[in-house]
Amino acid sequence: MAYRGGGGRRHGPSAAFHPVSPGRLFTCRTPTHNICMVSDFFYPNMGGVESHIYQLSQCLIERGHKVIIVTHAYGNRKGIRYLTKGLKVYYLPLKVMYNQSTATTLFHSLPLLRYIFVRERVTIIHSHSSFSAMAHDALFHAKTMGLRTVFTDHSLFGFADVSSVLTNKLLTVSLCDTNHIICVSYTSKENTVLRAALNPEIVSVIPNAVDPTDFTPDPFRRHDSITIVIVSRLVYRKGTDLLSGIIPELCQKYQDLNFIIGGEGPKRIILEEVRERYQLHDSSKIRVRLLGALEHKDVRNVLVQGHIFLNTSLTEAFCMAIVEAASCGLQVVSTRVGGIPEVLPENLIILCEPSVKSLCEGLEKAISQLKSGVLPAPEKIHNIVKTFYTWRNVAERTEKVYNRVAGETVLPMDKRLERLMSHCGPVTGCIFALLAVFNFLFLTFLRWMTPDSLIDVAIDATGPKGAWINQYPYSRKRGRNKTR
Amino acid sequence: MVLKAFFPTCCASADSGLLVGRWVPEQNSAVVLAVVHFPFIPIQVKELLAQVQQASGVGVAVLGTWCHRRQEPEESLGHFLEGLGAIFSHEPWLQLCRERGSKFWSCKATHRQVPTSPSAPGEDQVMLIFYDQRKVLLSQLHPPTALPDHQAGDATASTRGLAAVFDTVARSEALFRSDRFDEGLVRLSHWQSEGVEASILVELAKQASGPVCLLMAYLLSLISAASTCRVFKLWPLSFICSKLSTCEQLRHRLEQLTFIFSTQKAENASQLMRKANTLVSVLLDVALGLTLLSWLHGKDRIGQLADALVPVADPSSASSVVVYWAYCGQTGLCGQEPSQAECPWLLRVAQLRGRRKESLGAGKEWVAEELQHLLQWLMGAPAGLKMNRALDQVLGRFFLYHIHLWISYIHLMSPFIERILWHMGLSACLGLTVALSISDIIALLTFHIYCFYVYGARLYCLKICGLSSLWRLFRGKKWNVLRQRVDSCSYDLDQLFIGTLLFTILVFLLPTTALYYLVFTLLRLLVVTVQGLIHLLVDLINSLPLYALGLRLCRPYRLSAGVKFQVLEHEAGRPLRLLMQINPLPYNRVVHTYRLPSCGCHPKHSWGSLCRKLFFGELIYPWRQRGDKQD
Amino acid sequence: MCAQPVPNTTEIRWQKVLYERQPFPDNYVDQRFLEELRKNIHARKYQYWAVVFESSVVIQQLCSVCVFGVIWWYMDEGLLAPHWLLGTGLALSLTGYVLFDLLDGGEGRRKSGRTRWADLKSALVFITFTYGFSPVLKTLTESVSTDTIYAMSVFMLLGHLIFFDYGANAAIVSSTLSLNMAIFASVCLASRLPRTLHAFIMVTFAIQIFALWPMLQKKLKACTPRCYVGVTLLFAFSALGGLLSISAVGATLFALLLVSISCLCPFYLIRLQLFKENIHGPWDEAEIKEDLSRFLS
Amino acid sequence: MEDELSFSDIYGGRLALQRRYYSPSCREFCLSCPRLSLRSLTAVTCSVWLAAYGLFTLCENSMILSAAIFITLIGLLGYLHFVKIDQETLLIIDSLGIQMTSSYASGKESTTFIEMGKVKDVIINEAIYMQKVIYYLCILLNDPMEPNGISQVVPVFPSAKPRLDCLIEVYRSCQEILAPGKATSTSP
Repeated sequence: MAYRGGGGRRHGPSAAFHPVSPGRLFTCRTPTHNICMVSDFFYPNMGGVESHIYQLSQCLIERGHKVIIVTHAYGNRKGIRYLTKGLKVYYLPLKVMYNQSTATTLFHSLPLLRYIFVRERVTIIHSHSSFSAMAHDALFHAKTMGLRTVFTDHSLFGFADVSSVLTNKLLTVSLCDTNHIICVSYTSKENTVLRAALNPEIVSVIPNAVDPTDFTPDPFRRHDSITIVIVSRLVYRKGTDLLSGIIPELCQKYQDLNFIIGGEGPKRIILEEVRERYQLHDSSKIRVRLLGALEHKDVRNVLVQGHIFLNTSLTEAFCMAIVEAASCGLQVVSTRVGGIPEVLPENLIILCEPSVKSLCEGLEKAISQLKSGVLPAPEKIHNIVKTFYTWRNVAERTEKVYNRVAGETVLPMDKRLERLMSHCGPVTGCIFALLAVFNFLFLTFLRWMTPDSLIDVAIDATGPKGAWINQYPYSRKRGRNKTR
Repeated sequence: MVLKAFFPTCCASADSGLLVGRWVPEQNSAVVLAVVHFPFIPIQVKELLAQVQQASGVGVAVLGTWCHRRQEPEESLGHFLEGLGAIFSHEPWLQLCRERGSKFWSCKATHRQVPTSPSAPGEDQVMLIFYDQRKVLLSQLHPPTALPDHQAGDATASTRGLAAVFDTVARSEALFRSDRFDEGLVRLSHWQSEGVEASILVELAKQASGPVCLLMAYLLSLISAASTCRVFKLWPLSFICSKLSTCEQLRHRLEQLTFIFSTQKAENASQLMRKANTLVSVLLDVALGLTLLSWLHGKDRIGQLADALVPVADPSSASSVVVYWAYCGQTGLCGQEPSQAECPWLLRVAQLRGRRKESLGAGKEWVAEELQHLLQWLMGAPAGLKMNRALDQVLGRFFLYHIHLWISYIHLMSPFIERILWHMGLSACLGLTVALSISDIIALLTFHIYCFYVYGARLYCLKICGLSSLWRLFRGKKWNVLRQRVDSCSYDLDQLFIGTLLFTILVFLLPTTALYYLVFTLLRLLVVTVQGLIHLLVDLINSLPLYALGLRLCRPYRLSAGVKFQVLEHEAGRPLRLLMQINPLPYNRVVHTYRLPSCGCHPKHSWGSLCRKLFFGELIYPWRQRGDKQD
Repeated sequence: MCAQPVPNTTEIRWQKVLYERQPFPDNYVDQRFLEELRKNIHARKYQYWAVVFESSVVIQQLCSVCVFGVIWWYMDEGLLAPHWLLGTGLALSLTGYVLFDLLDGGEGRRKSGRTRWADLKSALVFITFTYGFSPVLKTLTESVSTDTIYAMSVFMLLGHLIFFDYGANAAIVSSTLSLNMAIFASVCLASRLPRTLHAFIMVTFAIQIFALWPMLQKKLKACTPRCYVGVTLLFAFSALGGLLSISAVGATLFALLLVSISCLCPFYLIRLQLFKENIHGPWDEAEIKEDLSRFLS
Repeated sequence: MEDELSFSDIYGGRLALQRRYYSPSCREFCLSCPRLSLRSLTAVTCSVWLAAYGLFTLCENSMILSAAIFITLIGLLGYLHFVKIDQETLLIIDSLGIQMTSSYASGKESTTFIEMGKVKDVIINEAIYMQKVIYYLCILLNDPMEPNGISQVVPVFPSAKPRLDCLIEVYRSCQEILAPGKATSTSP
């Protein structure tokens, strides 16, 4: 049902943010690659990783590369779909185990992935998010098949408790022979290097980006009362408990202060209790509004309703929310955790310690600045922030990584086994070396069962010989065949 | 776009003449219905067509000419046919022509006023499609299109595609009425021009059916009136009737008959089909029932059946049980000195009795006795299971007492059972299904098993619930009713102590009850399965659309899933010739479409939920009556 | 743009920000890399004797399990008259009850607001239920083989020792579970005893030693640590003596176990502190210091 | 006019594609896979019978042998009659419809005819099939409710799964017939 491209229609507007003109110009300059993005997290699921993959792929397509995305089936959205600009998405029918991450046996996904890699003539596998089992599987299989691998880590991890120790071990195994790793911030790079015991030379830092055209300030904003906006999932890691402490403090102090809280999550009940206890939603004027889950396209409209953006996360690799808020011209108050200090310059953000007291002080400072009107105008902030992070820049830097990786060589089997055993400790190393051997045998069996010559080479929708032409979706195939 | 000419195969050998048919503009196809032969007077042809048109509501017109050259072609005829186009003006004007010898026909369609289609100068491509008029007329498309109403305009609007062709042919019977023996002024040739197809029997049946229906309907109304009188509305009767499957069957049979003999005509084909199906299934049912009846009332099979059905009811076993039970009673239920001593004794008695019976040679099965043996076995250490002896004894005696009660009940019933069976046998003349609902009798005869099952299930259920909650207490948790989840909770010391004590006791007593429950559940399931099978059989007989299946078997074209085309061999330059055949409906779809509604007892829950219920000891009634399915 | 590294990187200092393009490649590693790495921030220093003192709780629990086992063995052999055990048990628990109030001048009771009537009631509940159920307990497991019972009770007692609340806040600690397991084990063992009375008394004794005794211990440890140590030693030696009267080997093994737990394990704990190395940095998930429940209460 | 090409299916087996052009408005594509080979038949039969004989030697019961024979016969019949499809035919008649016929090895034929009014388009589509990602030809039926919606997708050549090159051949000549047909049929 490829032509149904519902995804394409839904995310079309957010993708068509600049003219398609420069696409082919780059192709002559740099070599083009066939890139396969693998992750468990993709649309229709919503989040930072998803939008990162989507936007990055769009920009890479624009730069003349061939990009496909492999993820697992969401509900009845199985099979193959085409999104905007012929971005091809494989929704593989794999079992989902724990919050949208597939179960991994390290083998069961090999036949399909191998088939896809072969038929799409993929040269570079780019996996995302260390939480996604599918991404690690893909890395493992790709190394077995001798393809080049890139991994992007979107998250931070502690070293304290048992679970993180285990996950770090697995990460070590899966990254020890990966060609290149991309992190979204320097803190995240340090973290990843420590967790996976990597050589920092092969870890690049490429920040996320936001689409500045989606997050523009509202020219006519009312100034009667100050509004603080919070947009995040209401979970512990996002510091919702701190929020539940901040709200009553400030609401008692300033009578003309309102809160708008967008997002859903298990901790929502706490906020509701706070609201009950301090009567912050009397019929006359609702001072604390809980909006519930937000669509990505609504976020801007929520942001521009406020003057100050508050981020209470307890850990963040690269906080996209504050960039979006700043791009909408809000004064950002945030906790000083993870990579947040690197994201915005001091004049745009007020950093506090993750405690109610410090955050309240930061907010009061922001409020006083706002009242005294020393804050720069939203449009000014927007124009500054707009230059910081753009997807095109991200795509260029990622392309550099690809070029570098394409130059490298993939470890042959024996070297790989040696590296595993030398690098991942005696026990784990041996176990995974054995698994790698099994994987290799399985692959040879598959090659014997269906040799590569039997696999139809797919018709590129994107890339140098891309056959995608923007007709109405039904006549896609005919258009394709005319072009051949 | 290609012009399609649907041509009836029966007219292929007709003499030259005019093509009469309907022109379907929206898919530019011409449906030829008949051929008008020479000589004719154009006025009369037009009259005839006008009659047909206002009779059938189909836009019948003269589509063109048909010339069949038997002897060497003469130009005069050709020119004449050319000329006819001027008289009967039609757009486009078809000219079919069949040479002698060659199978390939020539056909061309000419437009009078060329400027309408500047692209094609008068001619355009023609495709000949042959169809069997009779089959197309009789066949019935599935899924049925919008039901044809008799205004030509929106009839054509409602039916689209090939359905339009079928519709046209079906509705223009008026054209086919006239055969060549009635001295009409116009000679046509079509599928029954050789004589109208009809049969004496069918006509007679049609004549006879009216009064019969009236009579039967009157009788049935009487019966139903009687059945609805207030006496049956009283509580116990109505309750019993709702539970007994015989009553269900009778009610259903009554509905069927009333439906068959309802005096108003069936308005559409599906209802007619349904009537026919019901009639056939009732007939078959009654026939089967009568055969069963004749077989039963042959040489005293009733008696044998009765003996086979009645569980053992002879004084010896009963008395022995009574003695045994009395013994148990006077040893008292206090729990020590269990009945190890007398078990062998009773077993021996049983064996003796069994041997005696075999010598008597009545091949009966001793349900009650087998149950007793089972209980004896359970009261020992069955399969080396670790059971709590005291509880074991108590349960065992309890059930033994029940068997005793049961046997006395059978004593009371045994003289009547044969007569009951005899009357049941009589009921077979109402049909096999009614007779087959002996599942009532089975239910009556295995009432004790049901009781055992219920006791066992209740006990077991109690244990399981207690254990689950106590296990939570054991772990220091509790079930939060408001949040529907398990919370941790701090108990007092004495609560903990008592809870754990009870928990231990229940844990060690669980195997005993579980075993009893298991055994009796298995028995119950056996009975339920038998009943279920009988129900299935009845359901099958009731709901199988026999008439439709017969039609599909003998007249495949009557029920058509669509059409299929076959390309006849053709040579370049000549129009393409296709043969349109009826694609018969596959059997599974026939059954699916025409299934009769039956008082089916449908399995209430899936296997998974059934197993779950069994595990948690909830009562199961896998066969639910039609009544509570509706509400 | 992040072009190739330009030669004059020396004067342009690399700074750890993402928002401005720096003339370094993306995989550039500065010498300030990992400078915020901290180690062993929360490492604690232990005093040897303090650890030994804390370990006495474990000793206590081990000893009480051992004592319970010994007593059961005596009763099973018939060497110990149930009445005698009942008498001593009652006497001991009464003294313990009195002590329990005397130790802190009864303000613990005032805090908990638990009346003596409640105590009496729960005591009555214990007695009556145990006595009422004792015939059932007696016949409960007679068809189950003895080895099964032994295995089950050993397993349960181990569980009791594992889940017991030694004062450490770990996830698996659950005093309820440990107490229940102990009671389960005692019921199992009691059902093996020759007479109904034996079973009754065994279960009551289990209550005393597994439920009441630890409460008294806690109070002792809180109020008078010195005499708590004394009590622990006394208890340990009595347990050893009892075990010695049954089997010398068991006694020696048990003594070794006690010594290793009370002396060796603390020693190793302190030694291994030196090798401790846990990493902290800006990536750690910040934990919320102050309690936020005050906003919700 | 008629011609025959040879292709392979996704498993590498051979397929023969016959194209018959009856007239500019009517074409037929007939995709026939090799018939049941004697070797495999004998192999299966021998294995079943050997197993049966092994059982027979274990427990002397001649029922097993006869049962084995019956099983093989019934199995073979069932296979030929319900499973093995020898030939699949796609007949396209302009302005009339598309007809798909699949003929089993036993000679049984099952035909479905789709009127041109229902057909929206014929496209090549990709699907995940078992552990493969394959191309297949399919017919889109437009649903009467809303104009450019699709009520159903009917796959063509479901049993013999040809590879892309074969599909493209068929697809091209289908479009040659359909493209003008669509233009006029959509006009009213």
